[in-house]
Amino acid sequence: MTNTLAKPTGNVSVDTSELSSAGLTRTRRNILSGIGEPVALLGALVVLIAIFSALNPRFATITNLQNVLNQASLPIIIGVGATLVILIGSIDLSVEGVMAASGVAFVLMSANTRGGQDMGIWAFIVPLALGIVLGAANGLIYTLLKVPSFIVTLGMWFIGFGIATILYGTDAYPELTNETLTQWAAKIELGLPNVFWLAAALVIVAALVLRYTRFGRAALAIGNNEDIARANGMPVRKHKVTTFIIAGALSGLAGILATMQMGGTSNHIGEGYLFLTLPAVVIGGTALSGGKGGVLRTFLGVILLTVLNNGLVLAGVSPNFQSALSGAILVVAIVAAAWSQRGRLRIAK
Amino acid sequence: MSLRKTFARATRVAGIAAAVSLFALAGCTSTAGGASSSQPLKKEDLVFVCSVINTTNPYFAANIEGCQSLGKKLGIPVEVVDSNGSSQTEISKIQAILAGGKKAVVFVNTVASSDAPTIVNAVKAAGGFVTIWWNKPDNLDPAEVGNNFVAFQKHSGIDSGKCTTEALSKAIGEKGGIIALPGVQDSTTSATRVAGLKEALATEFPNVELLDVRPSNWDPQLAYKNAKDLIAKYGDQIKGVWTADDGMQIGAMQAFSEAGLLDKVKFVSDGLYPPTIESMKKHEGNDAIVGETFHRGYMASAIGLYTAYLAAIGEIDPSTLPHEKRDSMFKISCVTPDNLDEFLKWDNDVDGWVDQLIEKGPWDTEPVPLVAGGPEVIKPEYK
Amino acid sequence: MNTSFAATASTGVVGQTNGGLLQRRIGKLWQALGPLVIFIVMFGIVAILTPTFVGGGGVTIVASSAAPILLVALGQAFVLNIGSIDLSNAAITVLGAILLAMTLGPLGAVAPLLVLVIVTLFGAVNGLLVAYMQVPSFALTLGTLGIFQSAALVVSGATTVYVESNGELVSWLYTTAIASLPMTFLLGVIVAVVAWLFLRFTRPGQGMTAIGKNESGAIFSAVRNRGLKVVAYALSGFMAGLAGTTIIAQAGSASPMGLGSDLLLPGIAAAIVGGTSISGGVMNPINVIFGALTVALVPIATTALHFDPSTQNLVYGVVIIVVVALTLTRSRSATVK
Amino acid sequence: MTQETSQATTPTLRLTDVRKSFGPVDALKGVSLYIKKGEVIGLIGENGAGKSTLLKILTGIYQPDGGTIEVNGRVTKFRGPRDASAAGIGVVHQEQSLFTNLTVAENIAMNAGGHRTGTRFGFYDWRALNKAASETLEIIGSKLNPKTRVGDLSFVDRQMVEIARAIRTDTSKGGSPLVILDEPTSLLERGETAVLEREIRKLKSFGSVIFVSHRLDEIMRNCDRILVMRNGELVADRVTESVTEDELFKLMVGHASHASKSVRKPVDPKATPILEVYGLSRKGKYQDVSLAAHAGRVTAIVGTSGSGREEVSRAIFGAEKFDSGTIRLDGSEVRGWRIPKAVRKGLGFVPSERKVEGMVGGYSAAENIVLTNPGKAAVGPIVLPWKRNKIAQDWFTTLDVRPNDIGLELDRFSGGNQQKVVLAKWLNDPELRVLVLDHPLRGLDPGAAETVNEQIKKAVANGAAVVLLADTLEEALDMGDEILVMRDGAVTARYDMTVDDPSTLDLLERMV
Repeated sequence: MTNTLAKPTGNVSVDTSELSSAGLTRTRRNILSGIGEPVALLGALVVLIAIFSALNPRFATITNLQNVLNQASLPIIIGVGATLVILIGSIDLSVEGVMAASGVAFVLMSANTRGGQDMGIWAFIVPLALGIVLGAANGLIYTLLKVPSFIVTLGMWFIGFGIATILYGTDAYPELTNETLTQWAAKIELGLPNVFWLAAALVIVAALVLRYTRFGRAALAIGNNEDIARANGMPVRKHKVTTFIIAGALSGLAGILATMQMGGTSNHIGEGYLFLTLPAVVIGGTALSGGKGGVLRTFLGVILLTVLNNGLVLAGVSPNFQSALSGAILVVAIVAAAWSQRGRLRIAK
Repeated sequence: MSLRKTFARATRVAGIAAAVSLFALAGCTSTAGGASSSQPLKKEDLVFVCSVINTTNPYFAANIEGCQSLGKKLGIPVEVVDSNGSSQTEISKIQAILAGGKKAVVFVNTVASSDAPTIVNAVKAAGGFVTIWWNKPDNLDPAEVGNNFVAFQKHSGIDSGKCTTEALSKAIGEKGGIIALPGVQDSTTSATRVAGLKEALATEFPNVELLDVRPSNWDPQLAYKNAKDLIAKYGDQIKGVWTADDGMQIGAMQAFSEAGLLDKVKFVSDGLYPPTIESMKKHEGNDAIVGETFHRGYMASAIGLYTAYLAAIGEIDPSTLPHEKRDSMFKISCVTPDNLDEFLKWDNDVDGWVDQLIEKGPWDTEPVPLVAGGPEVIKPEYK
Repeated sequence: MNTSFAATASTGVVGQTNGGLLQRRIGKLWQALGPLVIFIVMFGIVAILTPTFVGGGGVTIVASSAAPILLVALGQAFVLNIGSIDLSNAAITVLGAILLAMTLGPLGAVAPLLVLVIVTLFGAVNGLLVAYMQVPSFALTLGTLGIFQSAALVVSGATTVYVESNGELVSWLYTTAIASLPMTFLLGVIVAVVAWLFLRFTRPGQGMTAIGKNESGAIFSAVRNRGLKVVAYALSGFMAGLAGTTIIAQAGSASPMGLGSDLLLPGIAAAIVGGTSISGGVMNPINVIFGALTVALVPIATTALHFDPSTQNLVYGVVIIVVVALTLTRSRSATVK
Repeated sequence: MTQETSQATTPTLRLTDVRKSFGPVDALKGVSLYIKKGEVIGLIGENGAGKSTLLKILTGIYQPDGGTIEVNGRVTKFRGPRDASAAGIGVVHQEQSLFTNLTVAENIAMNAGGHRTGTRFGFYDWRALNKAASETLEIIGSKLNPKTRVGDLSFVDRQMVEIARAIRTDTSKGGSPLVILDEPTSLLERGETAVLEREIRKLKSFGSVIFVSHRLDEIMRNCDRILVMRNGELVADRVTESVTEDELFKLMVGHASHASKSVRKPVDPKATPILEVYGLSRKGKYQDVSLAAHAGRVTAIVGTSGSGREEVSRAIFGAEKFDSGTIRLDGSEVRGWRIPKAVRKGLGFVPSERKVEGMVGGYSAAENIVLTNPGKAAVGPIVLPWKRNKIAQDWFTTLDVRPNDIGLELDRFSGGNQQKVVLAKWLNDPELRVLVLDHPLRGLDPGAAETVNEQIKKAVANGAAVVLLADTLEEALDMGDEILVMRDGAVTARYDMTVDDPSTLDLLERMV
């Protein structure tokens, strides 16, 4: 009662190359789906630009482009650090606290209206070092005490904010007196603001690091599977601490730049940046579970959100609805991104 | 095995034990506060509480300065409460001090209007005396609460809005476009100032057009961003910028400065913060700042605390005071670059001004005497 | 003899010998009691250093401050327990409080029920999107957070909304106390106890924890993962609504940026200080009570102990990290995210 | 006896009296062994015999409490995985340990001990990296593209990458690598195993291999010498030709195998099958698959990993959707077929990925057993812990689960005991009608496999229908009352075992 439905090929041994080529065809498809998200993101950006341009002709002007890029720069810089941290499967919520601490340190060490000494280059070095120290504290507490990064960095947010409050003291609001400093960020060079060039340079460096260095590849590896990384003898702890240090330094840099942009500072300088940057990272397609994504995506994500906010103002949308619209677009974006991957067994946390 | 079982059982009952012990803990403590007393309190038993929204904003920093100056003068310790922008933190920290035993004389710059009833009730329960500044629900009447809620005090927001709008409109030749950057959307302080702005425009300057209103949450950075976007949107249509406080003005001016427009646009705002004074003195941006209001954080807190203090030591009996001394509006002055200097003399002599306050009483001290009774009502058309 | 050895070794618990076993039991005991012990120690320190604080109603103050944090934290813990997060729950609290303030006058006793139904639905919508669209909850609830914030602004007309009448229908929760614990807090305790029973002794409760421990495994065990996710989010919305009710009980008014708007981070912190695992599958509602009390105690304690206000943020940050480091469940896996 | 002959050349690796204990438990009680270049050593033993402890010492994860490790005649200490890797010891793990989001070349380079072709000062030279990877892959005869993302590879290709990585550790020094294959075949299909076995023969030409497996036939086929471990000791060191499978089994377990041949039952032509599948198709996975599962019979499906049989089995359980075709239960078509509904109708499923899909590891064994079918442990939605514990304890006794601690988290049990609990989860349903088993014996030691097999047979005897995706063809032939062969998503043959008597070669011919 043997019911042979197809003729056997008679080839008993399996050819490896056959299996490999099967692997390759799948590769091609996955490469396409891999760039699918950024393409969709660019598409969404184009659509938004088209809509906003139609609503207000002033939207698509060089001045507004410079404006948007200027506004996007700080979230991009913070986003680079955030992306690196998220790639290893952790999260850094301390951004605003670190920004506050380094911002206040920066203004007090520069020529400012409170008087005091202009420390020159140290006014940059010390706040950056402060960012590095707080970042290192994040990384060390996280890796040595095994406290989830969510909580460590949440605590560090308050600690950074507390340091800023103590440094700030009770004297008057300090303003930078050096015009070169206060005008540097928004100054247009080669058609775009300085701070954007800086942000873009950091993105490119970070993208290259992720592509071409052992450090960058290790970030992806750890994010993919930390246990395997550890079993392979990779210095996981060192890597994580380094990543948090970089994120801390970038937050510190953002604190300095925000202070320069405002011409002065208080401990509230970082407010709002975290919840601007995290959605951008997510919309960019970097997975919060780690191991997937990149800084170029974050760059696109930040630009998309900045264009959105700018466009809503230019289109005259009531401020009451602005957060709802941003929120709704975030929801639609992530639903759209996840739509094709839905399945009975898919896990999304 | 039995060890394991013991532990397992211990683990299981732990949750219940935890809950029970909490009740036990609570049971050993007495209940909160004594009844409110009408007996005058002794000075040595008092503590001044100075509650501010945060400690670094120039206005709140000045609040603290006023509290401390008065405390020093009267020899009463001062506890500063930093609400950190959070209503819950504000309330629980004030309550923590109230629980400390000493009778509290409280000045509160409330985070939100809705905090006031809770704070007032807590102070009352602890037998302290409180003055609220700036924000309270309209229907919370000090006279109804009793002597422990000594007074609600503020400066008129509508007057402030009118003051600055007049200066701005005149500076731009009574025609052209202006933009407005209010504070947090649900703040009455901001809303009344915006109402003043709208009323002045409607009644006095029909040719000045309010191009856009973008709430900027008292945040210099957000004001900076909104200003940048509005510059992109309206370009040189913008002749003037109205902000609800000087913090946001700093952000807005930075944005216009970066766009190279500082010389061509006029600014007005409320508060006359130190950086604003600097700007005006330096004639920054071709005298970009054309109008400000004068009122001071140290004056507000000292007046508030002193009023509550007088009630605490029995010097005044709140229940016999006229309405405007329970629900009060103090004078707000309009400042222009021309009359700036005459308003600055007290800033370097806070102690001297406090001397004057103690000498003349809370309602008659220049330059912020009591001018009217509350509540301040926004006409619906200017909402 | 040989077989008995094989039995021990074949447990797969290599290194988990009798000594290790004892350690594990102690670990479990600490996991069960740690948050309570830490709170009592901290409260004890405050009580010893400032005896007047306890006499002056310190317990009431801490408990009433902890009440809304506790309710929000319990909801958050349910969501964390299934391995997700709800960043929108504090926004739901505020929206719920505003709706209650608006409806309490006209509708009376129906209003709290109606509002609770509405906010539960809001939570359920979060859950439906997370479960059926299969999107990461962190991003999704960040989006709905914005939507709820806008809704609060629009509904309230961007101003403070006061309870016109019938305020006494909820205000008793704040004003009455048993053993100096206000009813708002006791409400949270009751919810916690019910939640504890639900998680320990019902199939849906166990299913939720199973999802948090291993969702794939739960799916193949016929646990209705999507439905339970919706339930967890709905519970988060419901408890956010209860928190909103306590706010109305306390203040009689609500505004978009007022009381309750800053509950998100304290809520998460309280859940985690209370031993809830941020990666899911570990939750003890009873301990969340002490988590909330601890989180509420820190700013009060720093004030009562006369810390300089400028140092209080620093202290808060340090305490949160230290307390979590002490109470953390480290047994499950070496990978900490 | 072999010990003496070995003294002539320096062995690649020699362990002398290596001991390791965890608290009072001696996991290794003084193990001495040696491995020469060109040797393939089989290492067998039940779970818990000390194999994994030994392997972890060899790969530097554990440090021994006593004894010495010599590599090429020099006494060496491994402080961590890097040291072992630098000494030329590479390991191919039972559960693959590759980074799925990185490329083949990177994965091969990632573990490269002291030397790092392709990176300079931490910078990647992608060209050099890919070239080095290609060279390494060539040694093992694989034509994989080094730029491919590992996540896109088939299972056997990933295994190749693992092997490449393992030998990559020492090619530059000209030394001979020692590759440890830790149950590499347990997840492979028959055809793929052939590929791997060819690999092992290749490895012999330039290095040595320790081959760990539960499948005695494989061990016999591939190894020159076989080491047997029991209770932390090396109980036998035999040249392959001198032993039989039965002897090895006895050495391992301590008693002889008493597995019985199953008795085939002819199908009653009048009976309606419990479960029928008609023309089931899913684009790109399988087409037009039909089968019928009868009460008291085992339907085994054989095929390679791309054959679509996994997908079919998951569709039957409602875990995956299908494009067309019907599933019928007791003759009537089912709609909205999802896991909860399938389970309600009396289906059970033992997935191959036990730790991920089969169980909730963080839950206690007892909670796992009643998670799906609580039986008396629940009244409606209310769980009764004392009844749960009784049910769990009964199953523990029936299945001889060790340790006998129903409160212990399931992920702390060994694989075999975990599988017993997974099975108990389904057997706890008194209404169980169809049991779908995807590689139920994967990774189990012979003792546990026996228990599991007995329970499956018992369920069948009690009237359940079983759909079995067996590990080996032998297992399928042993267990199946009916055998379906699948290739490329289609059924290529059916055998009714009461009538037909196909050989493994017959099956293999229709599989590939």
